[in-house]
Amino acid sequence: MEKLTSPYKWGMVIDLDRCTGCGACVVACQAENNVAICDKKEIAEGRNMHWLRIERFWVGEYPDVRVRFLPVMCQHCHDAPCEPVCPVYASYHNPDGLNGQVYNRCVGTRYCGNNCPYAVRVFNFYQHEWPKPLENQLSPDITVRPRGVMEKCSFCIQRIRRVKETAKGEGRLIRDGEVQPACAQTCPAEALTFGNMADPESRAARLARSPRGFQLLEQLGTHPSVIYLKGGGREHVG
Amino acid sequence: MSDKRIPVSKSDTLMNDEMLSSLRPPGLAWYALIAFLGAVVAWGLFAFGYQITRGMYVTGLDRPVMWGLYIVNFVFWVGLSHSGTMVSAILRLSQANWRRPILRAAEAMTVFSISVAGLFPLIHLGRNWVFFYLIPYPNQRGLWPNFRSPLLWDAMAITTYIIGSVLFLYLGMLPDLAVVRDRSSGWRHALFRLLALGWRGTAHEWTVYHKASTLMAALIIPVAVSVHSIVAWDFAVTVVPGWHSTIFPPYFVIGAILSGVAAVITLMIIIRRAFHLEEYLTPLHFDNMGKLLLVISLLWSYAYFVEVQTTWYAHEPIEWEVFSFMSGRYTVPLLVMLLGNSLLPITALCFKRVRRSIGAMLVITLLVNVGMLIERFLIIVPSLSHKNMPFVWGSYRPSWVELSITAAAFAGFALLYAFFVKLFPMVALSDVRELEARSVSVPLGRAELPSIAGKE
Amino acid sequence: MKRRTFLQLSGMTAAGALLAGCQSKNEKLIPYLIGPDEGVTPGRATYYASSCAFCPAGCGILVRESEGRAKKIEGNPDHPVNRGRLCARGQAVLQELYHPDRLQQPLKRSGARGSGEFTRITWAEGLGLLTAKLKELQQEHSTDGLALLTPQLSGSLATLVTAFMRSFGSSRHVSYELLAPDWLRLADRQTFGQAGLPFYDLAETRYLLSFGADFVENHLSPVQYGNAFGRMRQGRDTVRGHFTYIGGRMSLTCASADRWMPARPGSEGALALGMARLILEEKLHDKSALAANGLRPEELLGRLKPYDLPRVADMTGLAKESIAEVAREFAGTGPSLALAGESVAFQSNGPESVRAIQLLNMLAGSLNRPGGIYPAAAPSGPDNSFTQLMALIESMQAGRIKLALIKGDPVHAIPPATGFQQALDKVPFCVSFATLLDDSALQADLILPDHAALESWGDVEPLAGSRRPLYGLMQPVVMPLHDTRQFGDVLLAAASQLGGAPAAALPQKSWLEFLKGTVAKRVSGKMGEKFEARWVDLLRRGGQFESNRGPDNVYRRASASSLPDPARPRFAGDETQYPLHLQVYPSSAFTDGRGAPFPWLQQLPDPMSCVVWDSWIEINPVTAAGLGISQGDLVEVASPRGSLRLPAVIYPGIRPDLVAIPLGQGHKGGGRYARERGVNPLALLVLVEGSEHQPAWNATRVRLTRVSKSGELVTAGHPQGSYRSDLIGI
Amino acid sequence: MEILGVFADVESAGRAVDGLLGEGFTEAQVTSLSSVPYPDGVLAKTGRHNTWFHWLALLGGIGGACAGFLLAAGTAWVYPVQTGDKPIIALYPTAIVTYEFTMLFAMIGAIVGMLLEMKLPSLKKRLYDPAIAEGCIGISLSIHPGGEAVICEAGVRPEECIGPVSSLSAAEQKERAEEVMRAAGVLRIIGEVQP
Amino acid sequence: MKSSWLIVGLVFAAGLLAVALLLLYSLPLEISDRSPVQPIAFSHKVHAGANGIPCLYCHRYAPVSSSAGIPALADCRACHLFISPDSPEIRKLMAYWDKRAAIPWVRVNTLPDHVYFPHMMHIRAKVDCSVCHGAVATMERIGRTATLKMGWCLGCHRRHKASIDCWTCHI
Repeated sequence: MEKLTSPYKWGMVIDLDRCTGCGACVVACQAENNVAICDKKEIAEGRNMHWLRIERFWVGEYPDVRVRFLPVMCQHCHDAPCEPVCPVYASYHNPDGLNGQVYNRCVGTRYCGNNCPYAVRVFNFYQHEWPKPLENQLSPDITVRPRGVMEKCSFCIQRIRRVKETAKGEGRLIRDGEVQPACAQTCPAEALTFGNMADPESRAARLARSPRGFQLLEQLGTHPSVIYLKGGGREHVG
Repeated sequence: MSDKRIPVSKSDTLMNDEMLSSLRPPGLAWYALIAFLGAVVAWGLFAFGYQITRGMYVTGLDRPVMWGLYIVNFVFWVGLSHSGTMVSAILRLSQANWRRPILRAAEAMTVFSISVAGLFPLIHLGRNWVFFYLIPYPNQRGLWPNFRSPLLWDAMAITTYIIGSVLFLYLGMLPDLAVVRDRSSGWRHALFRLLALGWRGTAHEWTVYHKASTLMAALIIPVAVSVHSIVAWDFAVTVVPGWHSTIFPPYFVIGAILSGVAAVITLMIIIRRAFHLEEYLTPLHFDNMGKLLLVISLLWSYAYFVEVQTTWYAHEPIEWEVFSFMSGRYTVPLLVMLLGNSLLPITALCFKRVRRSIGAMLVITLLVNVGMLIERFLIIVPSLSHKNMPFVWGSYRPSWVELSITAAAFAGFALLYAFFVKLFPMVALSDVRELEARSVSVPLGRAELPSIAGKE
Repeated sequence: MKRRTFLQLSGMTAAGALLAGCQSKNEKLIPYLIGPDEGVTPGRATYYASSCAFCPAGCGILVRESEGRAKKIEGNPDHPVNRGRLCARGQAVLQELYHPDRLQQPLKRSGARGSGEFTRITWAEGLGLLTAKLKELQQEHSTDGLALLTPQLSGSLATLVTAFMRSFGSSRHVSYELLAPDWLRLADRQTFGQAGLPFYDLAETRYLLSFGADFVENHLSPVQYGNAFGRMRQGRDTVRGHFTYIGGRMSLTCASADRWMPARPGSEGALALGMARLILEEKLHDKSALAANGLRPEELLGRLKPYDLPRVADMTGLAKESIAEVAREFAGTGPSLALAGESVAFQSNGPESVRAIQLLNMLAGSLNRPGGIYPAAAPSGPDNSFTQLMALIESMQAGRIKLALIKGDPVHAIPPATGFQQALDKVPFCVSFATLLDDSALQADLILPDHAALESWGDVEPLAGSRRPLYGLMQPVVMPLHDTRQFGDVLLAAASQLGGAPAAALPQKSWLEFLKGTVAKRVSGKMGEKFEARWVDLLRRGGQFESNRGPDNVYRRASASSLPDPARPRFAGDETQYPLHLQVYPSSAFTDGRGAPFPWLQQLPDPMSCVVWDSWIEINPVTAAGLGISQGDLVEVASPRGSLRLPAVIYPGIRPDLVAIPLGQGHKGGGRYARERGVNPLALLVLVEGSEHQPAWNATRVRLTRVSKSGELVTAGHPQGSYRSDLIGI
Repeated sequence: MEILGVFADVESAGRAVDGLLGEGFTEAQVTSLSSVPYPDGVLAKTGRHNTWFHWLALLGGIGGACAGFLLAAGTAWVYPVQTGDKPIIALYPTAIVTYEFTMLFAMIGAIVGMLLEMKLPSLKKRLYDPAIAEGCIGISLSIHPGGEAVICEAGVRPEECIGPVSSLSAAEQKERAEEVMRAAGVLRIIGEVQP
Repeated sequence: MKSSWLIVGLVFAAGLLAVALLLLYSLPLEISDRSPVQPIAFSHKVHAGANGIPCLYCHRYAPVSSSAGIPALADCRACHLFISPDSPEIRKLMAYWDKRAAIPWVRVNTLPDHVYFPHMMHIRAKVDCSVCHGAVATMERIGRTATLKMGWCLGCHRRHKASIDCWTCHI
């Protein structure tokens, strides 16, 4: 039995006090990961393919009304409910603490999609196509998923792989901040911080220790790798 | 109490003739039925082909409702498959003699419904063409399936159950096959000679046969229980609100038996009518089956009550959200389910007259199965559409493809049954004749043949 | 440049096969004709620095390129405006390049105007046609019959256009944009005597008071201010900046506020003055700052007499206590900062209100201090392009314009109330330089398609993004996909074909040469060997970001500046007949509509309404209930100018007497993703001119009626679930 | 050598058995053929109340348990893939798969064992009459002339499985048996098919 | 029943089962041409074998990139302007150059979809090219020698203690 350890435990900290809900991360993710373009009909059917969504909640009534934004991507749970239910190991746990999805292997039972409490797994109901020459925008670093498979946020595994390869070539570990998923990279308000949680000195790990930190659906015991920092919210009404 | 209407006075040949009447050359009605069912199945196959070539978007599934009618069907058909085991094995072990005329019908139903059930997970796959990834066998990918997944347990359990129930059916049929062999000619004779394996009915064969039947009955009951428990675990082991419930395995087993028993009664009524077996399937049988149904319906009601009650009391927000959503959006189906599975059987089956009324039993048992189909739908869909993240709640409505395939499943089941009826002895004639033989006390020189029929 | 050759002949199949398919056929391996440059490795991405020209904010970008194709746009970490960050729109510009409906070669109209029937022509023909028309004007000695309509330009292109128009002899270059910050320049000129734009030091402020300034989505430099907002909130160890938002509609920016004060539309200026009065009364103002600006508190207080708290509360519809509380907090929590935004400016009293808000900054001593407001190193621009536009429209109506050159999409983005669309019909010959067959190109007689941004050379001066002057460079990152030419090249070619004064004024052979010339001037060098090295360096870095010239510019109140007086706003439409105010606001994805052709942006759920691929109208739940409207219903909005049908969104964050429709949809052209989608609310607007002839686009009143149940509204979020954050405990 | 007498009812068959036993044939030589089971001893006594096939079922179960465990635990161990913080060899899933395989193999073992014990399927052509299916009773007698090697069950003395009449010749035994059967009211007697 | 028929039947059934199992074992099928005819009869035997040109001379991106790269047409031409410029195959090459058309080489070593194979990591790990590509120096026409099936890759990764994390190759 091979050892399944790694010096990395990737994690992300999302500061809801910084998040303005602008949606830059959503497009960044879509651009980086060849996420399919879904037309109106498809979204009306509930088959949006976005790997990262910004949830918007209304709280209260006018004029004492407030909005809460919550960017939700795959939480890369350490005790991921999606993983053990996959009959073919298409959903599995990577030694770096990531929740992996292997498209070749996926047969499309969609069990993982059901058992994901965060509903971040999207299923390719359609064979998506990019009208020429739009297919040129597709990144060669990551595959285009065929219909019938599940897909989801991978913390931009292709970026992690590239940096890992570089670091390995130079015989060192990945430096803090050297790799960032597309969403964290683009976030105008710098609400998203990505880093190695196994390194207590990484920026993400330091932020994760904030007293404002909480995890989504903590009570389910999924131990997500994504730590949210509570937003300030409106204290006053005028 | 021996029922006087059991045809004690009939000759064995006459009984054989009557009980094997289904094997007579089919009439026009049978061909018409086959044509109709075949057409429905063909339509379903077309729908499935359409789904394979187009993609899963032709279904009504979406995020978050990623399981829909196919899995509803799967659970429903697995439930039906409990009929044979229940009627045949449990009643065999408890020596309830009234089981004898119906056990073949029930066992065959088990085999066909579990086979139909087994197809649904495959139909449901997003990439059906790589279904072989699910099979544990040595391959050049160097990767095996994940036995930690309940779906693999399902695959194992259903394989076991299909093989087990086929063996059980075959075992029960072995002496009858010999009888049919002796009465048939042509290709049927060749077929039955092959299947009967040279059975002669020697005293030694009978002794071993009886012991084997008892052993198989004892073995298949835990398998049946495990099958539906595992199906329940598909849901119970998840973190989906409304699914993650410890009552699910027993609740599912009870539900399965409920639908299975009801289906057997429905089938009894149909077979009785179609092959004029009024003398073998008497109101006594319906009375007994009715009592069984009553008990199981009570158990089901208990389990359902427990499930809702505990959720209501604990009032875990998201769990309760699912139940309130269910009762809000699905009021009519919910009421039909409660009526069909609980209220109607419990009230009506208390009365002997109802239990012995074939028409009333037909209505009740059909309603039970409609209720069970709804129950499976209400377990699967509302929970998924109201999962933990309220922002992405969704809804589900089956598409024509899913409905077509469901219809084809029913038609396919009926088609298999129609062929089975024409090919194999539909009534377990050895068992019935054994009872017949035993109901007469025969004084012999060396021993007294005991009349065990009187024990009932 | 050798890289270009390689780009042309590229195309090796990617390492991991892209699309799943049958494996029965062997793929082809297409080698390069000529190997790529040193430093470019097939299979590894290359990054090119450039600038984003989608909006005037001018963020620096890095374009990732693999196998000769642009793959992704990211922020340039070295660029001081966006610091490596980028908004959704900037990233979607990639889809302009690869848009399936891009114009691929010059087109000449063959059907009726607007029919979309064109025939393909060559560039020689197209240019010939353009110069023939220009020559006609010259021969008729009516060179003023040439009109050029562009968005607000900066950098070398502005120089080129000006030079071209001047040398040709036309004064009719109008660069009108609905959302251009003319009003802010005007206010700056009136208050401080300099028509610049402000730079807000949002990151360092402790109390932010935004009067309808939606800096997160659209105001001036959204990425910069979004970033600064993040730092204001959590970038400092001990201080968390407070944010109060004033405005009738809860915008995306407002959603992040700590306090929302839904003031009545048009009353924001009065509110600012009311606060000013309270601050002065309670002597909370910064005395030295006031003195430095030549203001005496007593005198000021006297002039502000009419804005007593009860009256202001009555005007704004807000509670007296909260107004007072915010005023005290604003004055007491330094540094504090008050911003004025479009929704305030687009009222009939807009310019006055904006100045009233500037007064608050003066009182709090926020001028020229960290966490306050500085003059920005912004490109110069008109402070009332609207009057120029109206003058042009008048000339067009009068038939004085013979030839109109159109860059941008004014047909879609100029409110029909100006009469622009009808006036354009009177122009005998229109030339469009669109990349897509947009609404304006549909009206054109000749289309000379421009390069996509990622194929273009250019320079960009960020709008109000920095205190120090800086500029970004745009460079082509891929070879042009189609037979298109850059606008600058077309102008230069036309000038050279015309000969005479234009050719003399614009001797450059190409737009690149022109650009290099202006850049060379800016880096105070000459063209030559040394400059080439500098030029390559600038291209590599994406522009010139450091300046040895310090920000010496400061704000000081001009002595001639009068005190603002935001009188009662005027509205178009009778209150009884049209009971609701209409706010038309730039969509966070499409701004004024230029983002609509890009499917990524169409698919991006609107942050506030969660609507995708559509337009909608936001209605307060109480108002909606009163009118029997529920979420997704089709409603008819009628203004004195016209009516539109669109789906309703029940929006808790809006005043009951206000409805709002986002801009951006309702295109007649613009490619498959934008065409015939949603509505353009500009059609509803009545032209109300405010003070200083600024247009008041938010001064229209409307009436709502429910039409049917099926508005075909698609939202990313579940309508009920969007109210159930209690279930996940956030 | 074997002969088969076909009787119309149980009574006559019983009489025939009594007669045959009285003639000196042993219980082991006589067996009944019927399409309806009669309790052991009513017609012929098999004398074998202990069947062994269920041991095969047990063996199958044990084998199945091993197979199931190997499949579930072994394959996971050979290619360890971490899923959801569950151990590579997880107790409950392994138990479930082991259980299913146990039951499957036990059931197969039971059926195979049963057939083996019944010596079915038999490829040899054996004495039989289709009338048995219609309720007739067949009484089969195996005739062992003196000196023929007889294989008896283990622990059974040859005298117990071959009656005293074995000293007579085969033809004589057959004649006596046919006589007894005819006396009991046999319908017809079928002799062994000569090869 | 004739027992010979039974035996024939059993053998047939067993054969069928064996074929089915074999098919199941090798699924999904990969039926592309293992040694396709190339547009120009380029001989690795001559280049790599007889002339001993190292692999990385032409496939120069292998140590630095995921794709090894095939030489640009200009590179081929540069040598063959002087070396046997008159042979018929070289004429074909020059004809491509004159047309400025790329040579449509046919891919031989194809990986299944969704497989990421970084050449540089393997070169870095000192895996010899021939491990996957076979004895190219002896091949007149290039042909696939390794199965390139997952089990085969895994075996090598296991032997060399390389990562067997799924995401190493499937991203």
